[in-house]
Amino acid sequence: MIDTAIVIGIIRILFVCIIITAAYIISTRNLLSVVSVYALQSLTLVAIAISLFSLEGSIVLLEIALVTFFSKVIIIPYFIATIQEKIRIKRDIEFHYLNPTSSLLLSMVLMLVIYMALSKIVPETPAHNSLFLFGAVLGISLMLMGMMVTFSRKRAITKVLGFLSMENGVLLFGMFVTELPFIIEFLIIIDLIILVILTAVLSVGIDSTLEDYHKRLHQFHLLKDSEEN
Amino acid sequence: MILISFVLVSVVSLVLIAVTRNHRHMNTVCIMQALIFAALAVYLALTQHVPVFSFLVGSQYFFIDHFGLFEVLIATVIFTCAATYARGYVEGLLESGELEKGSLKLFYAAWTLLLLLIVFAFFSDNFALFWIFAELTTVISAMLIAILAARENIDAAFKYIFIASISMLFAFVGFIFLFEISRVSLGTGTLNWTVLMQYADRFPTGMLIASFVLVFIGFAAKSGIFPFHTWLPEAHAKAPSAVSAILSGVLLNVGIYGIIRMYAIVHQTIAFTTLAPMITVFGLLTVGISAISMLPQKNLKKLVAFSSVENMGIMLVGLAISTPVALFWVLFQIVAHSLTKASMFFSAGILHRQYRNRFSSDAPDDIRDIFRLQPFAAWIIILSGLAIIGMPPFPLFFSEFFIMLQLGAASLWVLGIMLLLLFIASVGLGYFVLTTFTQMSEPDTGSDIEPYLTPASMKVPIIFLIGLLLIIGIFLPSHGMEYLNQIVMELKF
Amino acid sequence: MILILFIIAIFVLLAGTIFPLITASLDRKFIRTTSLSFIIVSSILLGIFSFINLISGESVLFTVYQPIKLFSLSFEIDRLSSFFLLLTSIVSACVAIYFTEYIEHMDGNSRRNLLCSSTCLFILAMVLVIASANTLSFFLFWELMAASSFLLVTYEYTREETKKAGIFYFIMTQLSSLFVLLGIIILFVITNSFAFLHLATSSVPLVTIAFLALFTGFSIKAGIIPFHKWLPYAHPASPSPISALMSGVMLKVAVYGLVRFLLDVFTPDVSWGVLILIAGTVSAVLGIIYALKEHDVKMMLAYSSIENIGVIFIGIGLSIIFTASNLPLLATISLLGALFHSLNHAIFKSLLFLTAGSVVSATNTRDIEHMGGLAHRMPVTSAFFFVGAVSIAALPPLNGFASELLIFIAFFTSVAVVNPLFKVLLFISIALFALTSALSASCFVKAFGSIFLAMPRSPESTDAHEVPSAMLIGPGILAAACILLGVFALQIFTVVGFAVPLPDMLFVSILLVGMAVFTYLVLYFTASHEVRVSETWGCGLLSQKASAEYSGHGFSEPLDVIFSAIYRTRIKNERKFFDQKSCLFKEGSGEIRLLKVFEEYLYHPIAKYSMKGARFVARFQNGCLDTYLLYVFVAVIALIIFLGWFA
Amino acid sequence: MNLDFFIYLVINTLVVVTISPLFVSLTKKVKAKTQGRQGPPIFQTYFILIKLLKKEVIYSPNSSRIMRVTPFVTMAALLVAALFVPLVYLPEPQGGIGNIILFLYLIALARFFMALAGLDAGSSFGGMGSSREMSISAIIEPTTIIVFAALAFVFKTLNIFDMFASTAANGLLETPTLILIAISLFIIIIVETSRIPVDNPETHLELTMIHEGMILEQSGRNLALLELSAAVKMTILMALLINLIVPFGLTTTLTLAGILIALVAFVVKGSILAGLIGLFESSMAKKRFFQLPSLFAMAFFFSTLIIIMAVFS
Repeated sequence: MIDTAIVIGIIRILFVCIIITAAYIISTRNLLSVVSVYALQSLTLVAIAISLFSLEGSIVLLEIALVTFFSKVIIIPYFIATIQEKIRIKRDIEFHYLNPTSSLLLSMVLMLVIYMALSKIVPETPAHNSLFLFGAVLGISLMLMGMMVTFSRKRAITKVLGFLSMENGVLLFGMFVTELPFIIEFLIIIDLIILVILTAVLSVGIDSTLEDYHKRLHQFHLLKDSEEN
Repeated sequence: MILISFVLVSVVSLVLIAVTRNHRHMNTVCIMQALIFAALAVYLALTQHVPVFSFLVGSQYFFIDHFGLFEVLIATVIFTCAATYARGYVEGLLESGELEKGSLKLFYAAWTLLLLLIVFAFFSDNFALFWIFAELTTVISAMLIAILAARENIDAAFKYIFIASISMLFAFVGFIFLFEISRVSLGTGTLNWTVLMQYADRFPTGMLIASFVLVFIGFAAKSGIFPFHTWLPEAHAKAPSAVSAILSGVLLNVGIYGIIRMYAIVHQTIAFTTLAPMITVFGLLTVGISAISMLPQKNLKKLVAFSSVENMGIMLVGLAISTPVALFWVLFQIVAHSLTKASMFFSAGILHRQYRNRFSSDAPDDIRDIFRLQPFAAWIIILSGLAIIGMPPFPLFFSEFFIMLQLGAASLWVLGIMLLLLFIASVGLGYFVLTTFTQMSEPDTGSDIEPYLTPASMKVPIIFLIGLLLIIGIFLPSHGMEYLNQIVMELKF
Repeated sequence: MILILFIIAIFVLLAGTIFPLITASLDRKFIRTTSLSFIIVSSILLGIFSFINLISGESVLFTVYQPIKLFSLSFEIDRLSSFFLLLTSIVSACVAIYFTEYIEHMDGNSRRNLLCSSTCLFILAMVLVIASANTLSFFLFWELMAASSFLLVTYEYTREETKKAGIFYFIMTQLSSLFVLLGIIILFVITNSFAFLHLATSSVPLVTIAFLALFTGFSIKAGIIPFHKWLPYAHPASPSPISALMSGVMLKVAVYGLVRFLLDVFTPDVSWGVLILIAGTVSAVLGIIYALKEHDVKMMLAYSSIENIGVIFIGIGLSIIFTASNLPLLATISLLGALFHSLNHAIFKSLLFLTAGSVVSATNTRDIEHMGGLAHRMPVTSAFFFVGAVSIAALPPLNGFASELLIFIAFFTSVAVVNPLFKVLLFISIALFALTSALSASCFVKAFGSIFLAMPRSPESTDAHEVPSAMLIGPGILAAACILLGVFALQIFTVVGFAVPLPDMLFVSILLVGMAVFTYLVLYFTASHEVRVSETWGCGLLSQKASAEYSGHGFSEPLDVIFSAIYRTRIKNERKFFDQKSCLFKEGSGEIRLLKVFEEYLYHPIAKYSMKGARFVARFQNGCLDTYLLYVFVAVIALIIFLGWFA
Repeated sequence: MNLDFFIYLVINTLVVVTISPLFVSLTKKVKAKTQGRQGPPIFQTYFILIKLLKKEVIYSPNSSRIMRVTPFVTMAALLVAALFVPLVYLPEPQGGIGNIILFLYLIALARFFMALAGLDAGSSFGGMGSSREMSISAIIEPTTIIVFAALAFVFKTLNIFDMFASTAANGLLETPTLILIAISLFIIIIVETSRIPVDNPETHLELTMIHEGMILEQSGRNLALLELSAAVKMTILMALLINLIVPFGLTTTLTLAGILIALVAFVVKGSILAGLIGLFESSMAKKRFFQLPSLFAMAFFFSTLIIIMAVFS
């Protein structure tokens, strides 16, 4: 096996990667690149899961890595990219409440706050060592950063990406705090896919005009029906 | 076995809906499904010795206890009524072109599925499972809201999904915490409510508080607690009325159900002394914001929606009192609120058909000559309005009264504020009814509005609900009371 | 055994409630008559029951059912309850008799069935409030009473003024319930029971809060100033028989509540008595002063109800002060005075409302300036109204005087109170009380004079006719009751078993009649019998015009001027100019109107600011998803900080 | 009703009816004298009454039964009120006769009817009279009640009979407070009997009249009754004052001599008081109507002061 210290080092690097991707999602105006960065973020998560597996040896982590790879790195980004093509929106330049700079600053502050809160709550758990605590803090921070995206961006499609990024945060948190049974993780992913599809369809309605939407709705009809059943 | 029969019935219903093209047939299927569900629930309640464990997936995932069955009973009753109501209502939507013919199948399929999901949510023993079902109900009900395909509806559905799902993610984090807690305390991690309840007193308080707070965020959003309630007035106002009734009468219960379950665990430890004030604050703010927002409200369905928020706040405050009696009446309030709210939304739907203002559900209701055009709906709204502000002999009177009584023993200040807020809420409702229902059109222009002929299928459920309310309120059936007591015992209050 | 009467009466009322609902769509007279005759039957039964109970003084207790441990629906009828039940039954029987005919002249077709039904329900609720044996049943039926009376007030919902009245009434009723509820809950917290348990102490702040809450609640319902504003709106808006019921009985139910709680639950502190006394005095004086200014007959009666409730409260307040000062005899006298005045007010006020209703339906106006001369056209009604007016003006030998006399006697003897500070208070109070009763005489001279005397001042009132006999029987019974209760006041008290220092009004009445007969006889034998009918002298005018008569406004003008400090007016000038420097006058308007002090300085500002606040809060819901998410975000962060703090 | 009381009833009624016109004339006479006029003969009021009895009664076509019953009711009420104030003979009180509040309200009853009668004919003068009469009576009421309450307090009884019995037993002033109360009572007499400065009984000028305006439409025997009842009212109020302050002569035993002495004593005392009233009236100017409240306020203040002094000392 690989040396623990090296793995921990790798994980730390991956943490930095995640923060960078999250920051990019918050601040960029280019929609297409947001999707790819999201895919990158998910990929980082996969990498973290594999690294953790090498550290702990729990098979669940490997399964999670696999499912995450297929769903979040391939299917969902692909789907959103298609939707983006349909509604022909390339950029999302309007910001609400927070501009990129202040959201970055705010997320720094939040990370501190979360660190302080979590370090008070978690000491009783085995995840006491700094790596795990940091992972948990990062997970929740990622959630909040994703949330910032959801309310500071105008376009519905960007909001969806913010939401997805939040979900990544939950996954991260879950991986570092405890080991959930695989079945639960799997169900969550399923849920996520349905949710993304629906919100994406709806965001077509919001981001395009209504007439367009009616037309598009008919195109998606079959697709949606099959999801239900 | 029972659960499988639930699934079977739903699958059959879905197939039937997929096969037929006729609206009436689809509707009949839905009514039948709800009726069979109700029959099954009643059968369970009467014959089985609840709590029932271990079937379908083993004891881990599903179970049936008094609380779950209680919620399922409410849900099936509301669904039966709503499905019956939808027969006439959806017909009207189709005629006026608000609902496209093509979406009909989707509508009923989603409807069928929603009922199944809700039943499963209430029967899940595992919190994660419950979380997933709750999430799915959000998705499906959002579809039911968006089905009218008007921009506002999509907007409302979108808000609903976003706020609920984002908050539910926090709830999930809370469950991860809970899992970790159980793993630390019991050796093996579990999210099974029954197990957690059994060993709850061993749990470390700090983590438990964290876990509860996060879970609370999620289910607060689901049940419309301030400040996560914002989606609710819009979604409820814009959904088709049959759906609004379900949203308000059943789906809000999912949220409050989760909170109560979680609180029952917390209640076993010292942690609840920290959490009760927090919940009280949220409850008060919820009641306050909704009650005050009701005052200048000019849109009936929005008003009714705000009143739902208010009722959720009352339940929360009742829960925070943490006494068995208070919990008992919170449960009572859940039934009473569901039935009352459903009948209100049904009648609001009749008015909506009469004074079609489809493109401006934000605009003030242009209700005129209501007693000439829709005396039935008007009276029902007045009656259920009286019911919702807690007038005897309607059951909400008793629940609110006893919750206030318990509150008085806990804190006089909170009681004072609560009473004031309840007063404001009732004034809001009364003011609306008095100002809009007394509007008359000018003598020569009023005559060209034709009264909307309400089909019997829309009236029957309303009469049924009001009758049920009166029966509950006047007789306070002792079996029901006993049943609620069982729940309280099960929740170990 | 006797209880069966009560139970039958309740079921008859219930039948009266349900029967017209079943046949709601049929617009038939017999439905309404049946429903109303149910009221009459049950009132008679109740009347017999409560009369026997009142005389025997036994208390009847029975529980109907007990669905849950804490709550039992039980009734206890002791003397106090029987007294108020008697009051209710007398008034409702007469009102129902009157209503059978009145309702046929109303608009609303089959909606009138509903009116009958809610009237039954209203009476039922009031009866049950009075009979309730615990605070929870009390509150339950209190709410039922509120709801049913609300339906009655808003019956003519299409009229603009009814809408306003409805809103006022709704809000004030809810507020009243709120306070009563608060009081009941606090009592429960103290005693852990819903029964009317006696509390030995009054020094605990919680008890005082409970009292204050209950007092406020009952005051609102009874129309004590400054919570009175719903009364002058609700009474004119509702049909006259309903006003009679509300003013006659419902206000008394509030009085009953107050008395019940004061007697059975609290050990009143002397300061409570002072509070009640002051509230009563202020209401009495201001009520009648406002009544003087009114020229809407029903509004005037409503204000006069405020005055009379004030008088009742004065009696209650005195009783508490005396109890606390250890003067039990005086306390009994003043409490009896208050209770007797409740009964009397119930009778003469409903009499006045019913006859006013006849007048209004005959002339189609409520403005007394448009009436006049009705004494010739409606002789029987005018006679009944006259009896009511004499009663309410507290003139001997009618009943209004008897009860006010009791309170006066209590007052006059009250100087025995030890505390000098209270003495001063009592003196001020007695002076104002005297002013009140003198002003009410003036007010009803004006009312009777403007409505019935001199010449008609509008074509409607010229063409007015006497009302049908059913509309005379009801008031007739009440008028008889006014006379009997006044003349036999002392005897009645003796029968019931109270020795009160009342003069023997029977003797005085005999003397009065005797003197009148004596005078008549003397004149018959000494004076000329010539009688001539000739035009009123009008400074040389050949024929008299109605417009030259002294109007109601004119009549109260001197008092208006004297009390001008209370009748604040507002002068409004609006001017428009052609140019900006206000030189060239374009047009303008000016008006002087009566300032409704409480409405404009208390009610409207509260309403305005709460609406403003509500709109501000409602902006919270701005329809933008981003904002909503921001709320969630902020809440989450707040909760995380909370976690860091507490966990 | 025992015999004593019945005899009292007869005596008192007869005395009050026969004597009261005399006092009215006396006042007028005194006023005339002080104004340097001759004045009417002392029995002028009797002549007027007799003359009126002989005349026909005229009713307005607008007037109702109120107009017709008012003179009788007024007279009856005042005669019963007169029973409350023993003039010459003081028996045991019976059946609440003598209650000071009832006394006040019997007077109010008479006034109520008169005011209605004033409105009945539809003449604007009658209406004005009624309006002013009722207004004045309303605002003097607090003073009256305070004074009566003070009496009740001083004598520890509500019954005028008992008060008289108490003063008659002492023969002289019972307490010095009484003299202060007497001043207030005097003011009440002035107001209640419609005298200057409140009202001017001499004129029929519409701007000044109050009481007279009210009975302007009355004629014949009805007018006679009303005039007589006004005189009776004045007499009983005077008697109240007299028998409280200078009760000597008032007999408590039923003997012819005692009654005769009492009668003479009363006539003398009454004449003096009537003269005093006349003098008072002559020394005053009629006040403007809307200045009356301030006058009454002074009276009220004065009475309250007295009472506070009496009660607290």
